[in-house]
Amino acid sequence: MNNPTIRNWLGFSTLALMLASLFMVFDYVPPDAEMGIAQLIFYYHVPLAWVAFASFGLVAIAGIFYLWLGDQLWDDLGYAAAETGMVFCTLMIIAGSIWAKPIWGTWWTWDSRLTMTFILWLMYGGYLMLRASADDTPQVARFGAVIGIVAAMDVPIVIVSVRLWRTIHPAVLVTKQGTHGLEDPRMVWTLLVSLTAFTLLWAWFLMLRFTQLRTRSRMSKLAGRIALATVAASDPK
Amino acid sequence: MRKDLRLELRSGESTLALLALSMLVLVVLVFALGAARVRSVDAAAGALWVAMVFAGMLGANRALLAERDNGAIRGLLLSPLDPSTLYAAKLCAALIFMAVAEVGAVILMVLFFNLDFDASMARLAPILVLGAIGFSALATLLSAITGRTRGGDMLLPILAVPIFVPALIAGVKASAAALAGAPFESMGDWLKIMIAFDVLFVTAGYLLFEHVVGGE
Amino acid sequence: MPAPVVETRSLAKTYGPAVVLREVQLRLLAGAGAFIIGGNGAGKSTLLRILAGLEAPSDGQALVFGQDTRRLAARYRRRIGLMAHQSFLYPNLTARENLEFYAELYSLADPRACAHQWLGRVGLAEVADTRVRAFSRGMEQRLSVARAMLAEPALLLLDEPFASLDHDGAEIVAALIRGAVERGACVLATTHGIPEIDGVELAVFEISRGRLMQHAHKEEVRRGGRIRSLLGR
Amino acid sequence: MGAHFGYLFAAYSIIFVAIFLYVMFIWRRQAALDAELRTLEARMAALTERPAAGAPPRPDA
Repeated sequence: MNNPTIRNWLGFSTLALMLASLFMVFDYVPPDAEMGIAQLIFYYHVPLAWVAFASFGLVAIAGIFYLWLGDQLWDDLGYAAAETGMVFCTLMIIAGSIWAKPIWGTWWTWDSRLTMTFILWLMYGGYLMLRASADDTPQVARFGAVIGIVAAMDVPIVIVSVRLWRTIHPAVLVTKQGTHGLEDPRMVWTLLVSLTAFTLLWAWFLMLRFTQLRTRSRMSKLAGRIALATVAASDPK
Repeated sequence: MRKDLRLELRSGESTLALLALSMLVLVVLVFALGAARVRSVDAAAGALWVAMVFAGMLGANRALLAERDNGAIRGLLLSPLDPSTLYAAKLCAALIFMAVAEVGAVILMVLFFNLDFDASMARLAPILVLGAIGFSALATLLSAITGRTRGGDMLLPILAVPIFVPALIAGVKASAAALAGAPFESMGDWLKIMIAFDVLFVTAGYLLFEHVVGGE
Repeated sequence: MPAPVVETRSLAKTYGPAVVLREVQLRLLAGAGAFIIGGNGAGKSTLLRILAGLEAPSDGQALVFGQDTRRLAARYRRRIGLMAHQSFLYPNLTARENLEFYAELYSLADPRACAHQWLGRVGLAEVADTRVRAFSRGMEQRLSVARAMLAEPALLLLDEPFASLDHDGAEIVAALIRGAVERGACVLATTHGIPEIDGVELAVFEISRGRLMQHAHKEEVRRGGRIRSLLGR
Repeated sequence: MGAHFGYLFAAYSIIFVAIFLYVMFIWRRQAALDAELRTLEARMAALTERPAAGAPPRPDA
């Protein structure tokens, strides 16, 4: 997993696919007939949403495993997932907002999907603030795991409640994000390529951050041992 | 093991402060909303829940403070008391705090928003109870976390409020319906959401509490 | 041979690059009284906290009643009494209420009687109904000792039990420690000076540079006598 | 190209700028980690350079 060769390959293929997706969006895919050119944001918005939600799911899974097995590895994974998830979630909200402005005439509406995303964003923002405000002790790792689990548990209830709260889905969302929205096969291809590109980008970020956090955890353990040995070496015999 | 609850309550010096706070929140909202909207049940229900969330937050922080002063939480952890029992006791204490604050807030709401004491109050009660259970369950779990981190007092609302949103939405909607005189059946979905939230978070708190109070 | 009440194996505790404890090998049997001396920040309190299960060792193992202290079940926890720097008392409850509360936590048979008895023993009967908030440091200390000893623990961990006590208070606490050792409890306490308690054979350890060793002046201590060190402090 | 090209361009540039910034952030973290690693190595080296004091007794895991 921490093999640099794999990491570099992943980095290169991510770059290649990102460029390919960029090309496809701007030169290959036909813009949507009704929404015009702004609809092209869709091809990055959806992959961003997917990786953001996948990250948050991973935070919860890592949290469960951390509480169960107590291995620092799971905490490092959860932290890395929360951080990358937050990056992608923020971008998704920004991209969605920029898309909404020309199409709906507003940056933000309290539509159910937007509301849910925003609540998720707040939850994991809280998670990251907690981690940032505390040292990396096993105790804080447990706090993170608990919040990750609790937040994920909350997601279904959030979805149900905001749906009931705001049932007005703008029609564009339903038709264009539904499966039947992409009439042209080129649209499907573009979406698939950008989905793959973002999944790889996510995996790459995750791997880099995870590796860094692993290294840091190992180093702090090592620092303790070196300190012990240093004190011991200077013992009067 | 509920005896510790009684003692904990006696240590809670100022339920009065909670009442004062909910009153202030209501006053602020009355001014913020303007006289025109002060008769609307929607505004009243919203104000009531804002007051409740604030009071609940303050209550959770205060309950925590009692334990933090002399590190009494460690004394509890060292005792043969089971962490889940500790959670249950602290949940009950938080619940009682919130219930007192709620009764006060409802009375003030009726006065400030020119409502009437009638049957709608009876329908409001179970909604508020459900909301208080959910919020206490969540705040008790989270305050055990934030109480042991630097700047934790600030972190508690940041963590708790987003998670509480579904119950908040459901609670406000159901309360507004209750105040408008709607029958219970019409708010079935909202009540179900609140019940689901309560069940989920009481269980989660019960199971996860031992992980947040454990040693460093 | 009876199982030791306290046993540590190559125990080490580090906070980042700071070494607090290392290679701590401690074995205490039931009925043993031991004192640990050492300067401020020597790691005395950390050792007690690890033994009580409040902190996890960075390396090595700490066993109490043969159990790993990182996962102490309730029935072992109830046999440990810890008096730490923090008193664990509720400042808004009275002395009596505090003791009754803890007696209830330990499900003692008669919390009221028990609290009353201990208030008498530590000389706080007259202020039993005063809130702990109004207590002086010395009074709080006495109550804290009573709290730790309430459930007659088989392992008594006392962090600076004589701190901020006057002569009478020190005598009371010394007598309580003697009583605990005599009834077969294992007592491990920390102090600044070399303690002497009438009629109790004390082992004295010193923590120096993170290591726990038998104190050099143990023989001198054995000669016994009054609680000299307490007065000399 | 439609009238909304500005929005499209803004969205894509923000995404790519943010990705670039995050890469920079990871980069900086890596530099900090490397520096920390070097100090650790230096301390390790200082430890092994003093064989006169005897092999440091390793506390067993």
